[in-house]
Order: sequence, then C-alpha cells, then structure tokens
Amino acid sequence: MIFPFLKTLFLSLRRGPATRRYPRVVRTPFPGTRGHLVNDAGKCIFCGVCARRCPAGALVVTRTPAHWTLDPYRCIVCGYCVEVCPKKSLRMEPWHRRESGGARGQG
Amino acid sequence: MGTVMALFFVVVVAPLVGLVLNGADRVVTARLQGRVGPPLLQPLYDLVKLWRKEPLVVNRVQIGYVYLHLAFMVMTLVLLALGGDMVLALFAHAFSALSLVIGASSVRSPFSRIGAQRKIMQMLAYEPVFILLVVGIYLRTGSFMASAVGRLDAPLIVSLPLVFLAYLVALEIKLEKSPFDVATSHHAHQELVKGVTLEYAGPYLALIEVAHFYETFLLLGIVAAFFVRQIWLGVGVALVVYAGAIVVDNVCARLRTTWMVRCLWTVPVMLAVCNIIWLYVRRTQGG
Amino acid sequence: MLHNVTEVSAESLRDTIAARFPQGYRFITLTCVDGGATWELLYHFDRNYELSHVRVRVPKGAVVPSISGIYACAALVENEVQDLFGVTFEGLTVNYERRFMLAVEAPLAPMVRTPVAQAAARAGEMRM
Amino acid sequence: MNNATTSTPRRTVIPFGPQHPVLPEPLHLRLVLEDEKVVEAQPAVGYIHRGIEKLAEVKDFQQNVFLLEHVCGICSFIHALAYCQGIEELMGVEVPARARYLRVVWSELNRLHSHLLWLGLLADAFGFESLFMQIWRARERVLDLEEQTAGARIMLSTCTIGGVRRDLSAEQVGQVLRGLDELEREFDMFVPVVIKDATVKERLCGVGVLTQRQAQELGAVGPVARASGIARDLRVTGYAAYGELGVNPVIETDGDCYARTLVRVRELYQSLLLLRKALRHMPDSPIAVAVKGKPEGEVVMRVEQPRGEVMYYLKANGTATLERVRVRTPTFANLPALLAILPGCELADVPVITLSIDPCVSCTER
Repeated sequence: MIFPFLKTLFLSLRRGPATRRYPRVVRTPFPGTRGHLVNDAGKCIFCGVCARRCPAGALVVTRTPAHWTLDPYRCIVCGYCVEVCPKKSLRMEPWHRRESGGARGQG
Repeated sequence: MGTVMALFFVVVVAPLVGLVLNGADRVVTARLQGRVGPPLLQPLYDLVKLWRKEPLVVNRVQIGYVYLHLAFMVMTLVLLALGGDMVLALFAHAFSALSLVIGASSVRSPFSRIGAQRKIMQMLAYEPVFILLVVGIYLRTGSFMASAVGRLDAPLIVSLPLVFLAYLVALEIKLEKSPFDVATSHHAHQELVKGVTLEYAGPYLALIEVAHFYETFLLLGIVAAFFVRQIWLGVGVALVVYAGAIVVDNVCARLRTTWMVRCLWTVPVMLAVCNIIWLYVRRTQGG
Repeated sequence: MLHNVTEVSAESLRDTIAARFPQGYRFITLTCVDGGATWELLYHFDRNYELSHVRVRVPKGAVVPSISGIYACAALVENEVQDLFGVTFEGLTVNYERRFMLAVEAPLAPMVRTPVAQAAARAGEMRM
Repeated sequence: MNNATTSTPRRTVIPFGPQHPVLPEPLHLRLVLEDEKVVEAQPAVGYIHRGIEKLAEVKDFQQNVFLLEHVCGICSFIHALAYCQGIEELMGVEVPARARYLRVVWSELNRLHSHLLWLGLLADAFGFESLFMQIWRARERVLDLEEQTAGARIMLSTCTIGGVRRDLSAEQVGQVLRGLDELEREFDMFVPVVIKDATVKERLCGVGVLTQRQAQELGAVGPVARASGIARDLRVTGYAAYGELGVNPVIETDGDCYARTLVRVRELYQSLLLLRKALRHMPDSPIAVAVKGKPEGEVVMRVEQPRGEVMYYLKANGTATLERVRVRTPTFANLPALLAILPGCELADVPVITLSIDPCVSCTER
C-alpha cells in the first residue's frame, strides 16, 4: 500500500475532533483529581503543620490572628498538606483553578 | 465589455475564491487530523490582523520584491484571462516566484536564505512541467495564445493526459504541500522556521498571502482549463484535485529537496515528455 | 552503602581511569561534593549493571586533571562541575569557560556551600 | 574540524534553537553548514537551569520527593521513584509488595506517554502533522489513565518514601485494563504507518547512524544505546516489581533513527504487556510503611526512564536535610552521542536526528 495512513485519516474524519474549544468547553475532571486545595475553616485549628510541610512554601499560617492563606501561584497541587493535616480540614477538589485565581465552577 | 468583466473577475473575485479555498483547506486539514480547527474565513481574519500591524522591515530592498511578487502574479492571471501569450505568462509567473527568492536572499537570516535556495530547487523541479504544458498546448492549438484553448473542439485533457498528471505533481509543489513543502508553508517550521517568508512581517506578509490566494486560483484555474468547454466539469475536477492535494499533504512526511528534484525529473517530467512526443508524432504524420 | 569505591590521589587519577577505559567500563557521570576544605569528586562507572566508583579528594583551589581525553563524554559533566562548583579542570577537551550551565549574569559557583568559598571563587573569577 | 570557525565564504552558521519550533526544549545547537550539509555542531545549554540540586539541600528529605519529581515534566514519577528507592536503601526500608507493583504501573504509564509524546514530535519533525495528531490522541488516553489513577496528568505525586500514596480499587484496575485495550487499538492505527510508510522510512533509515562502539564509548543510555545493539535496560536489575514481572531489553542493531524509532515503538507494546501483568497479579498488602528516623550515608540509585538510565547520588548525614543530591539524567548521557552523529547530515535531518535521542533539556540541566 502506498499511503498506509489513508485509512486512519478518514477514520479520524468519522470519529470527529479530539480537541475541544477549551475556555468554552471544559472537560469534567475524573473523581479524585487533585484540582485545587480547599480549607474548611471551621475545622482548622491553625496549627501550621501544613505550612511547615509544604514543599513549595505556598502556605502561610498564623495562630494569632488566626489566618490560613494559600498562594495559588506557588502551590504545586501535590496534596501533601492534605495528608499531614491533623484535623483533616484540608481537602483537594477536582476542578482546576481558573487562570487567574478563583475556583472554576461547573463549566 | 467581456474584457472588463474578465479583468474584474481575475483581479477581484480570484483572490476571494483563493481565500475561501485556503480557509477550506485549513478546515479540512484540521478535520483530517482530528482537530476542531479554525473557522472558514480565518485567512481573512489573519489578513486583517496582519494588515493592521506595524510595517517592520529588515531592509528596503525586500519590500520592493514583495510588490513585484504580487504584481507579476496578478499579471500572469490577467494575461491568461485575456487570452494573451502563454510564454509571457510563464515568464511572468516564474519572475513572480523569483522575486520572492531574491527578496528572501536580500536579508541576512540564514533560514530565509536556505529557504530561498530551496525555492530555486522547487522551481527547477516544477518549471519543466510548466514549459512542457505550454509546448503541449502549442502542439495542439498551433498557437501560443491562451485564447486558442477556448476555441478547441475537444478538451485539452484528451490530448494531454500525461501532462495533466505531471501537472498535478507540480501543483503539490506550488501549493507547498507535503511531501514537497520544503521552502515554506503554514507548517514548514521544522527545519527553516518559516523559510522564505521568515523575514516578512505585518502588511508585507499580508501581501504575500494575497499573492498566494491569486496563485491558488491560478493553479486550480489551469486544472479547470484542461476541461474547457465543459467548464463546470473543470471546476469540479479542480476542487477534487485540491481536496486530493490536501489528503496527500496529510498522508506524507516531508521529503528532502534533492529527493524532490529527483522524483520530479524522473516520473512526471518523463510522462509529460512522452505525451509531447506522441502529440508531435501524430501532428507530423497527420499533417 | 557505596561499594567498589577506589580512593585515588589527584596525580594517579588519570592513570586509574585510563586503565578502566579498555576494560569496557562505561563512564556514568561525575559527582562533586563540597567537603569543606576539599572537593570530593566521585567518578561513577558501570559494567554489566555493576557500579564502581573512583573517589578523589583535592584541596580547594587545586587543579584537577580532566579525564575528557580518555572518556570524551566526560567533557560536558566536567564543564558542569566547573560551572557550579568553581573546580578547575586541567586539559579539558572542550572548555566553555564557566558558561556551560550558567548564563552570563548568573552567580558563579552557586553550589559551593560556604559563603567564604563562594566569595573566593567569585574573586578568582573576576577576570573580565 | 580545527578551523571550522574561521569563516570560509561557503559556510553558513545556523542557530538551531534555543527556541526552535520543532524542539520544544531550550537546547541551542550552533550548526556550521556547507550548503545544506552540517560540518560541525556545538551545543549550548543553560537556558533553563533551575538549581534543583541546590534547592534539594535546603528542603527536608520528605519534601524532596515532590521537588525532585519536578526535575522532569514528562517522566515525573520515575524521578520520584529513583529518589525514594535511594532513601529507602539508606534507611533500610522494605517496601510492601503492592506498592512495588503500583510503582511499576505508574512507571510504565509514564513510559507510555513519554514514548508517545516523543513519537508524535518525531512525526512533526519530518513534517507529518496528521500522524503527530493521531499519536497525541493516543497519548491523551494515557494521560487520562494517569489522572484516573493518580489524580494528575503529569505530576503524579503518588510515590513516597516507604511506598505509594494512592491505592487502586478493583474497579479502577478494571478501568485501566479496558483503557489499555482501547490504547492498543489506537496503536494499531498509527504504528503500521510509522514502521512501514515509504516517506517515513525515507526520512529515518540510514540517518544519524551511531555504531555500537560509539554508543559504548560515549556512554549512550536507554533506547539510543539499545538501538545500537547494546542490551542495557536497568529494569533487568529487578527494582520495584520488575524482578517478578520479567523484562527483556528491546534491541535493534542498525543504530540509525529508524532503529531508535523501532526500539521505542516496540517498548510501547512491552509497556502494555508489563502493565497488564502488573495489574492482573497485583498482590494484596498495605501500600506503604511508616518511615522512622533520618537517613545517613551515601547511595547511588539507578532506574530506567523512558529516555534511559537516570542516576541519583544521595549523601545524607543523619539530619532531616540531605548533604548532596546529584541527578544525572539520561539526556545528559546522550548528548555526546548526538554531537557525534550530527556532522555529515543534511540540515533537513537535523530536527529528526536531534529528536531521535529524545532530548529532555529541562531535566538535563535540572
């Protein structure tokens, strides 16, 4: 056969595009995806373990005044803080953050 | 009146047809590759965007050659549309390509220069086919005037089938499609960044794009001319040929320049020569 | 936990490594460790999945003989060590003059641990 | 080649990179050309040196897992694996069986997507854009599998000292196995093209030949060495669960770009095989053991990455931070081979040859 790719070429015509018009069409992440970090402020005791363990230094926690801040630009979304949190107040949500801050809603 | 209409057609309508064809090319290519791809009129949006940009140049020489490139391309079309001398059209067309080469060589960028060298190699590969095409038409009509084609009783394809095949291969080169897209193309970024058009920006790049639209029309117009008298059949075949060129573009890797010349000079040029010899023999025996 | 380590002096380094080349040892890489007053250079070799190492300790400021004449591929890593630690190699086949890994405006010898040594490396480099 | 820099009029110098469209890596090659023939190639790196080795001396040995994962944005898991195995050897930690199997699963997923990424870029390098898209379509499936199992597409962050951080449920194992079947059907759509298409072979066969002797002397690793007939694959040493699963190195002998392509294509199928085996025979056990204490001593750990052997040298002194972390990535070892095969080739072949060693400059410089 001269052009072995011909068959695949027309098959991909039938299968439709594999890409999507991204900002308008967003794929739903799989359950369990590490999208962005959320802190349940009600459970947090501001112990600062997460900030000390964070490999990227993205968290700053102060006891007085009780403050928990995340620098989303430094966060590498590894989920290590979730693992070490003694009160399990931290969790990972599957949706990724928008390009400039703020968690993405549904689509 | 006919002349004015023809002029209007080749100067105004031709580039628009070329533009839409190029847009369709991008949509079809995207679909074949499994992408969403741009809208049909993307070439127009690109053109508008380029036109509004600041005109930056490397040197003044290269701008002159852009205008020459476009002017001679239009001249080729006008000559053919008005039924003028085909040999003159051939040279106008060659000079149009040559101005791009000289313009590209006038800058210091090595990518641009190597692109120019490759463009010359491309011309070396496809020009014989064009010359043989003109010779074939001459043998058939007994005249170098393009208008003579229109007066034929049977379409050209009947007497020039092998030249037509050779022309299809030359077309693939002229449209800068794989496997022959060595000098520049929308995707020939891998070796030469952008090749001959690398050092052109803004409105000047837009002019080159416009020239490319004219050329697309010209090249497909020649395909249609093989079927003159049955013009709609010709248009249909031209569109099929264009679609075929896009498909071939998508099932081939890019080949080396030397391979391109070797390939062209063996099969297609030989096919065309055989066709010419056959025509000549028939002519001398018949007349 | 490092097995097959041969300790050599800087003078006998080239001979030791030249002896390994014909025996089919593959040069993996060179590691430099800042040992305070000395440089600790560890040459890693592999033969049939078995690791072996040649260790040489030189005082800081001394010149280390390059093995790039024996193993051509060592030139790149020696340039890297020269960049990052400020160790000087003698007889490098390709010398990037401390601009292999680092940009022109980058700090010199950034991997050196003590600030004093870093300053010394910097002072020794102010040749432009 | 001594007077190559003196400008004879027929010579052109082409700056290949550091921002070249075909090579999404900041590698600069100064190519000296005669017409379109390369007579000399000089590399320059250092455009993306991030100082990770230095930073690893500041972070503690647990945090380093995540740091060193970022050495490479392609085979991230395998970097973390090499580091974790090194620390485990220093501390005498025995990793549970299930964790060792899961490590194989993620390593091989990394290898699949790395090889597919490379194969796509190679197709792009010889101007076969539609093939490139087709291959990346398959790669997207691998990334989906990674996200399904690890929670991220590239930075899996699932390896930890003493085991892994995530387990796979029986349902997930089934999903991955079905995904692999789909993936194999995708392979069948492009693999025949890569190995049989006439235009592709025209661009790959006989281009950039590296002899076995050169490969040995220049210290080439991974598929580059294996394509030149050197049967060196560190998975044979049986780290993680590779010992139980059994690995035979894939070898070709021609040493040209086509051989290097074949090696990687065959490794795609080898990875599928290993993945299926690992998923079907995964034993039941905890996925991690608690790690107590601090590491001390020196260790060299080597594992097989998609691009070849990666070497980690770790020196610890009984504190939470390490004294020295040294990473020798496979591309660093393959660069000398690249420089040896470039002279004499045509300019049109430079992207193909450069890509055929699968350069990953970001991890080369760390």
